[in-house]
Amino acid sequence: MAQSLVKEFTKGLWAEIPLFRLVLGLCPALAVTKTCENGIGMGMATTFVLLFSNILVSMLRNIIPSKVRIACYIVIIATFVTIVEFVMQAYTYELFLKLGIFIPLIVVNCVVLGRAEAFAGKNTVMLSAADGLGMGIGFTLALSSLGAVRELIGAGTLTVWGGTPLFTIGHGYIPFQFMVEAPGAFVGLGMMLCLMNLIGKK
Amino acid sequence: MTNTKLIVSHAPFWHNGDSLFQQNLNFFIALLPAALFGIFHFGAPALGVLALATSSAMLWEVIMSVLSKKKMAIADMDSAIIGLLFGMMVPATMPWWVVITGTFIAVVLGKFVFGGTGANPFHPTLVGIAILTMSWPAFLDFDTAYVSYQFDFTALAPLAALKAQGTYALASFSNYDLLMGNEVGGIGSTFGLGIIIGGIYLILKGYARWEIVASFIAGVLITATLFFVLHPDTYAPPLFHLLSGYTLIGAFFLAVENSSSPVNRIPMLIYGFLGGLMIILVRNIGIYPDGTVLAILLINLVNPLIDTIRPKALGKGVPNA
Amino acid sequence: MIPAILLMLGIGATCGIVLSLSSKIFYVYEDPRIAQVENNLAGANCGGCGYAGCSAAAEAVVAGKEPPTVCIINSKEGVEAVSRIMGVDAGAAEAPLSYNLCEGGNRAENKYHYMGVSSCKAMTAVFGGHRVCTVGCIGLGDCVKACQFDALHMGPDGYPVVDDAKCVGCGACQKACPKDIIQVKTLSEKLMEFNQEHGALAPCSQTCPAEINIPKYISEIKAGKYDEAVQTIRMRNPLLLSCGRVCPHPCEDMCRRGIEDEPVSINQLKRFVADYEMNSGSRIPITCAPDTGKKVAVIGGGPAGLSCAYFLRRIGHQVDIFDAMPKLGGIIRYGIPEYRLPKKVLDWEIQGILDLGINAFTQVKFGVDFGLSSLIASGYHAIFMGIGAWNDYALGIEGEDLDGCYKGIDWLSRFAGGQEMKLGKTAAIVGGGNSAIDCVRTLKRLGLEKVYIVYRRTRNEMPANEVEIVASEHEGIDFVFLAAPTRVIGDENGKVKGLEYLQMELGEPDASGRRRPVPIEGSETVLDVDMVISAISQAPDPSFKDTDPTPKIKDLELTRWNTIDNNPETLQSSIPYIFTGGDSATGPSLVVTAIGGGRRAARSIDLFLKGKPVEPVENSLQGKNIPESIFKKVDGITPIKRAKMPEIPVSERLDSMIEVDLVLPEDQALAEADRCLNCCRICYNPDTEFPIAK
Amino acid sequence: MIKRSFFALSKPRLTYDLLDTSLPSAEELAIPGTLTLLLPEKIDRAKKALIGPGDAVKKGQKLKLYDDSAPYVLSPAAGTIKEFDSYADDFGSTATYITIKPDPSAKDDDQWAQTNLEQTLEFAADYLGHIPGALPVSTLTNPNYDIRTIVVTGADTDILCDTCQFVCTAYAGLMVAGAKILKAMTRADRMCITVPEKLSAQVNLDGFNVLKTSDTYPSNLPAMIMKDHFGKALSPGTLPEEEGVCFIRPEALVSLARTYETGHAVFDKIITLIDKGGQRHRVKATIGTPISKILSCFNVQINEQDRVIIGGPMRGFATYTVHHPVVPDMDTLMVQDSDVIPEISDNACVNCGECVRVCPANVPVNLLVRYLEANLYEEAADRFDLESCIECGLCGYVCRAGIPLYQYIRLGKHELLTLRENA
Amino acid sequence: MGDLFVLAISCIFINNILLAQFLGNCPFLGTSKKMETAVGMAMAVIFVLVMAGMITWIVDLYLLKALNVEFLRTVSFILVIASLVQFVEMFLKKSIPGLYAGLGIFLPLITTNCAVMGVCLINIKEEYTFIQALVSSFAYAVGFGLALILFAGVRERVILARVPKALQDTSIGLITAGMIALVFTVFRGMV
Amino acid sequence: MREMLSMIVVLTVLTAVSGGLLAAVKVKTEPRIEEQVLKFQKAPAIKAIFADATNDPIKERFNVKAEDTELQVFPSTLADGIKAVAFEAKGTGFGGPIGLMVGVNLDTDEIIAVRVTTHAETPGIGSRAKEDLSFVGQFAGMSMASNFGTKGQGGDIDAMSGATVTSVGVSQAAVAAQNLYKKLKPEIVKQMN
Repeated sequence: MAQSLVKEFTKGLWAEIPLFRLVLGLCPALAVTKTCENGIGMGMATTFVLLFSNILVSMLRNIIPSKVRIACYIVIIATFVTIVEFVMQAYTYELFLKLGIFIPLIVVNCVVLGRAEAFAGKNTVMLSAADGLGMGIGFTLALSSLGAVRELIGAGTLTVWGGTPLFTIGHGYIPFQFMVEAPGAFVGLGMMLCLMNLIGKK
Repeated sequence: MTNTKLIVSHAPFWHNGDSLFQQNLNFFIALLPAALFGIFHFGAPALGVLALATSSAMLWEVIMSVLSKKKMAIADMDSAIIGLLFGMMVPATMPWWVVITGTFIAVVLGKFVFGGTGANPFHPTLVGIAILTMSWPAFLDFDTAYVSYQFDFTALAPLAALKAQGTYALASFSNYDLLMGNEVGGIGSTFGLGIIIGGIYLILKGYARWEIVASFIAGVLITATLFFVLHPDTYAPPLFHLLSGYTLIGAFFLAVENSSSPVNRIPMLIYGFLGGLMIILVRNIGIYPDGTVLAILLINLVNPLIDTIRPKALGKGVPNA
Repeated sequence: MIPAILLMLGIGATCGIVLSLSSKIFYVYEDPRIAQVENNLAGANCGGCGYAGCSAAAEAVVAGKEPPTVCIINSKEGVEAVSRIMGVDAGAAEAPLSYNLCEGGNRAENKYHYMGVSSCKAMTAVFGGHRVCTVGCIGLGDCVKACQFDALHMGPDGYPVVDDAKCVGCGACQKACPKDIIQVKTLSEKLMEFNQEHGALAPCSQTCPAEINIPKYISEIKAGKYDEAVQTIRMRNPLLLSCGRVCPHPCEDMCRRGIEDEPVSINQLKRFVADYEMNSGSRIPITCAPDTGKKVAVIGGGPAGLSCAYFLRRIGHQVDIFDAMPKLGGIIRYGIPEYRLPKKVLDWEIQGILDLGINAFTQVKFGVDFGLSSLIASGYHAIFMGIGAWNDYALGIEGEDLDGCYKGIDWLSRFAGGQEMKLGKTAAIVGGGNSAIDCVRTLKRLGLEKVYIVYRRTRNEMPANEVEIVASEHEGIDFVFLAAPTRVIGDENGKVKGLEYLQMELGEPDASGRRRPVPIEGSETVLDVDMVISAISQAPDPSFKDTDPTPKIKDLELTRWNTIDNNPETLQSSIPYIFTGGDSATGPSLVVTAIGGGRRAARSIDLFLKGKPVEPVENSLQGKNIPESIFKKVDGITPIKRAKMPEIPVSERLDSMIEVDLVLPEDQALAEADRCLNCCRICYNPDTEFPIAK
Repeated sequence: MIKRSFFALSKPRLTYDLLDTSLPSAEELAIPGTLTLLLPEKIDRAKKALIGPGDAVKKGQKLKLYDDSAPYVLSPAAGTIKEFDSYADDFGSTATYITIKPDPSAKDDDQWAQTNLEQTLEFAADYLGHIPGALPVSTLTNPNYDIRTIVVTGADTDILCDTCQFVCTAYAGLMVAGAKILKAMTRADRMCITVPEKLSAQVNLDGFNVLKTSDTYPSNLPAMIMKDHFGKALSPGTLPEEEGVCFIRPEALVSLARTYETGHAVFDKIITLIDKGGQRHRVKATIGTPISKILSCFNVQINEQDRVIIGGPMRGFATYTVHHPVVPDMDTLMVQDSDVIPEISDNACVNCGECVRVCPANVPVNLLVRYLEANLYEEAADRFDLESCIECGLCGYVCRAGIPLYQYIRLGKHELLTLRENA
Repeated sequence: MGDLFVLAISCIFINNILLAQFLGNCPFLGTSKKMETAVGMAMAVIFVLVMAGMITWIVDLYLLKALNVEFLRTVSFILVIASLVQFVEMFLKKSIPGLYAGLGIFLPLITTNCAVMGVCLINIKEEYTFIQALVSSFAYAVGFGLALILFAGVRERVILARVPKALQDTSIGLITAGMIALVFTVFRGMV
Repeated sequence: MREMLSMIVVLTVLTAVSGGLLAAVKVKTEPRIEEQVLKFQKAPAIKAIFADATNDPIKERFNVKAEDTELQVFPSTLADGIKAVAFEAKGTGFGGPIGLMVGVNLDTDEIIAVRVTTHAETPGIGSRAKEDLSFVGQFAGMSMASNFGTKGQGGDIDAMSGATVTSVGVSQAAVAAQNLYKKLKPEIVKQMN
């Protein structure tokens, strides 16, 4: 049991890391990763939703009739998303402002619904929790690394938390603003996927 | 006799001798007048930028071929032309590292990642210029680029002046000056006459398709005329649009790039016209002073769609007896 | 709070009602498998598969347009579940892998310079490709391009190499190959593969009764990949340690190097890697296919039985071996003396086979301790009979039952079984086969003063292995050729005191090409011996037919040599669920033939168990040679002496039963492997005159 | 080789060559020591072959592999069969070659003497399928086709070739006679002949409908004749035969006439050899003669990496062996020196569009080749008119990237057929 | 009327839902490999988005705002959209199988298409009137379809090109999408 | 039927529970959210407007009401004793509503300063409205009665180049502020005293 828990947890971190391997959850990945901080915030919000929706879906998996499965899952997910929205507004308001419309849109993040369908709907609570947590952390990792790359190149800074850059590239650096613009988001993610392909699965 | 191994290949056994190298060599020749004028006009820095752009583009090609273990295609001179065009579109004062970054973007992101020559959906040089413009607009600002130069003409980029000051800026630019390159701009994009001569040479040699060039210019002229006729005091006259900025180099050398332009006649006409139209739209109602780069990228984007308009193949539509 | 609850209640109820009603109203029948498959897809509707949503992908799977692996983000379990729904049987759940039959590549001869589309398909369309050989890999890598999983790459020699770790067995490469060289097969299919027309088969492989891919393992030895060489041999032969010692290696006779030079010591190389594994201290893991739930009884734990059991086990069947003797091994334990095949080695080898999960019941005799009916009752689905040939033929001469007269296999097995044997001082062994030689060499080691081989033809006709004959000559055995025993002379105590024989001379050649010995009238001679062992030949023991109470056993037909009658291709006997192989089917033959028979029987049993028609291997090329592989001349070969097998000096070896032949040292083995010509991996110019042909 | 003109704004124009009148007659070649016949049938090892090494054959004897097989060849000389084996032909089809050692002392066979020469299609199918000029008997006898029009290709289909023109001028009388026989055999009511419009040699062609063809390649190709002269653009994938039109070589008519005239099978094929310098030689060789004999007759030296082409430069095929025999449909033999052989590359398409603009069938070759390269044959046919291609080879001739486009298309068509057969 | 036109243009080009707002990217990449699927998806999105835009606008005004429970917007919208999609799917399958074959198979993709949800939320956030909401929903969907179809056109060619192995498929798809996003900046400031 | 019932019941119960839960969370977090909104959105703007405030405008905030319009007002006494208020008004920009905090000198009806509070404008273009003080700086010192339309609309405000829509949005907000101020000034003055 413990072993499979670890397995379900770790697969989300590398072997099936949602953004890079499964190429799911692109919208937030592209939209909010202007800074590393945003990526981390979005990732954490998604992790929270993933974890709890996975737990709840897995708890209710025998009760929910299959015809309204999607509707029920989505209600569960949306509930947690709204809770996250409230909590973020209450405690990390600045971040909330930056992530904007993308917080409610966690609800339609394919990663979340995908895990509910593919995993939580078929597995026990513990396993689903491990899966959700692993996938969430993997997603966070992916978002924050993409955010870090984009921010470093595009703005010359690295912000991890709290809005102040942790690190700024030397004075003479002229930020390559393309990377923080919309096209740069696509290109940056494409390049990261390429990098992941080069590194390989193992 | 049994040990004599023959060459076995498939018909046809003749070839007209045309090659990619020939094509690019002709592009090179056609670009020479404008480029030489640029060097003459902007001096040694211009030569430096052109040389650096060309050589760094070729170097990137070599590096990427080695890294990806692909066949080296440098002898085709494709990258050289990309680099040269890049050099011709930027100001002579561009720092060396910006040039190298630009050619990197052009060659690698514009061409290489898509699978090399023939596979790029967008003109590589334009991809490079567009991304640089988005990131480091200051280096592509012609007005500031040439502040240390002494010119005997208005040292203002015509289109930027038009955007900033409106039509009264037009007084300082005569069509003759624009045609003869008495303006500031990219190293090789100012000498309109040279571009036209080179372009016509290329068309005659069959390496640029006249349909695209003609319809492109027609697009610019017609749209600009429409605007001009409706609001002569707000919008610049058509010839000004045609001769200023990147319009001519775009029409003769950029829009005709093989892999991002159509091959059928009607699509070529649409493609070119759309490009000309977009340029004027951007200049007259958009936010950019010179929309040529993005306008050509836009027609590159629609190229796969419009190139589906083509004549019926032999026997298509004939009821099968 | 209340409005919130009410509102959500309202919306939820509305949606629920609408959906439930519409699911009734708009009910459309669809294949229930679609829903099942969809349930087992990842369900993210991500579109990554290229289909519009999971249901579309599920439809494609059910319609057979896509494999169960269509979903790129599905888990392994999900894929398996989908496969189950699609009724892909459990056997196919075993991962198939791609492998390349042709390893000629750039080493092959070309017939022209090709200029054109760089794909195998295109080149094949131009006069069948540029390779001279008909099988040959074209080497332009269509398969490499077809592989979506980066599991194939062009090897340095110009033929594709499969990365087993990455291969998923999708079969794209197989489809892409215009020459059917690259094939996707499961382990079971590979184990059950026989030499067929499309294979790139060297003459040695063709000659080997076990169809071992000899060039492959030799090249693996050459590359220092000993583990892989062992695996290659194990694909065809589980008893490589034993075979490496006792096989008379008919393959070496066909070795093309033998034309200009001495043949490669193929068997020595086999022994080298086999010993390498044994001495390495750990066994190379052997993989088995998932259980199929079928049970097979193997009667007789000799080479045929062991081979059959091994292959059946590896392709996923459950196997139990029954043997009448106290230990498994059959003739190679009880018929081959210690100095040729040490029991320790044999034990190690047999244990390796049993470790796959095979149960062995020893000291149970078929027909006595158990019978056909008890096997059926125990739930066995098929039976393999590899009971060997243990009944020695009698000489049919007077005095044969005197004290001091023995029969070859009987004597050897009793000796090997540890029985106290009464020994004389001199002995005559009648016969020219390997068991006769085994007898004399054993007796010599037991300290007999004089040991004779009495054979009715000459040395040239002796069926025993040449090396064996040479070794026994070295060891001081006396040969009496052209002698037909007529009478065993006993003394008054009923003990043997001599063997009378008639001298012969060679007459006209008979049908087998051997010159028939003709007795010389009145040439009776007496050989003074106090032991006579007849080792002329053996036949299977048919007594089970009488002792087994099951009436059905009477349907099992025997030949007039008492061997069990079977279809020589499928090895199926007259009772459909009984298969037979080895000496009990062929009469006394080589160990390696028995091993090959065991594998062939395993294939037939597998077909039988899966309910498929038991048919012979199509286009089997076993024993036949591909014409272009039997080239008559080999150019440019510098003769290099064949590695000499190290032996223990005669003086030392006669004192004990220690193993005589030693294994090649590594450097010699490598040098020997280097002598291999790589036939059919290099395509030689055929000797055909008219080059339009090939 | 015709190079791209300096100013190449317009399409390249390849013109057909007119008859080379400097060669009034064909040189006759003696029967060589070995004759090789190509039989378009695969050897089936399971079946017992009718022929075997050492069998004596008569001149004109019909050689078949098996009792039930349709393809046959006629032995051009009396002699013995040396061997037969399989031969990999184009596009994966396996054929069989039979080598015969002619016996000069042997008498002409009696088989033909006994045969009653009937002027029927059945007879032609049985005995005339292998005459020089390759009379398309399988097409004529195919019950699916209703052949009403026969077009004699008096104008060669490939550039540089003039064998057909030569046959038309040199054997006009026999041709007319052959045409009468053919007309009597078949249900065809119209006999046309294509003639280059600028051909100055006057040919007496009674009874033929003369179709003047332009000198621009590929106007002599069947599909173009159908379009230009019969007003029928063949729909993709259909053959002229399906429209009731059969194309035959003039030489087939000549052979037909000679067969019925003499009562014996004829085996001498007229071949034009174009040597490395572009010089033409006309030769009459027995079917089965290895082309090496022809080459050595005119002192054509074959070196490593030369190219021997059977047929013209646009549509012929390159053989890998100079032992390739003369076959009934071999009109032209062309030898290229290794120096002049243009490079072929495996570059990707650069989308210059030259091929699209030159294509007489309006096939979007630039897109088509991408799909063919990716083995997407169905899509290539559905969306990019693979089957409209008339196989003129012009696309490959102009390709700037040096891609063997024509090969891709041929291969694509072949694979498409295989796909459809398997479906 | 002119305002609506400007709104539509800005929704289609300038604020393109895919390329500027980053909504609906998963199906954007998934269904753009072939022109056929791209067209199908575009049509399905237009259909669903207009429906969803109307319904959610009504739900928002007459239920959420009326009851002063705007915080339930996410939950109620997504539930309505999911149910709508499922309903439409079932309806089409039964009643108009022809249309279902063309569009229906894309419907499941739309549930998790953030473009739909996103546009509905934008409509509310921007405080559009019903007509404006309708126009914006339609225009956003058209923008989605336009970008998708343009992308598919380019991608059909890119897929067949000799893209380096590591970049193949999604990776090069994203880079191409980036280029398209770059190109779409040409419309900036045009209204 | 059973299945249908279960579908309806499960979905209904689930949604109801969700509604209840969310309502509860909402109630719990509401005050805190309001505080956050003030702190992060309005406080910086107010601080910038009343750089030399002697009081804490945020703490002293109050709501004024007239007819159906309600407004949150931040009163301040500046260093030179001038009484001023700040309040927020909304306009519509390129990416959605733009919040504009307007500080007005109650005595002169002159604008002290304006700052953009919230926006969702395109980074680098519209977003300049917040960072680029030269644009919002135009408003400082203008009378509350002046025409806040952009020059393009015939007003007095110079639009930011390349960000016309955003500029119009800001000017809309200013106009909205004008109207609010007009309507509510009496109330504000009343409450201030």
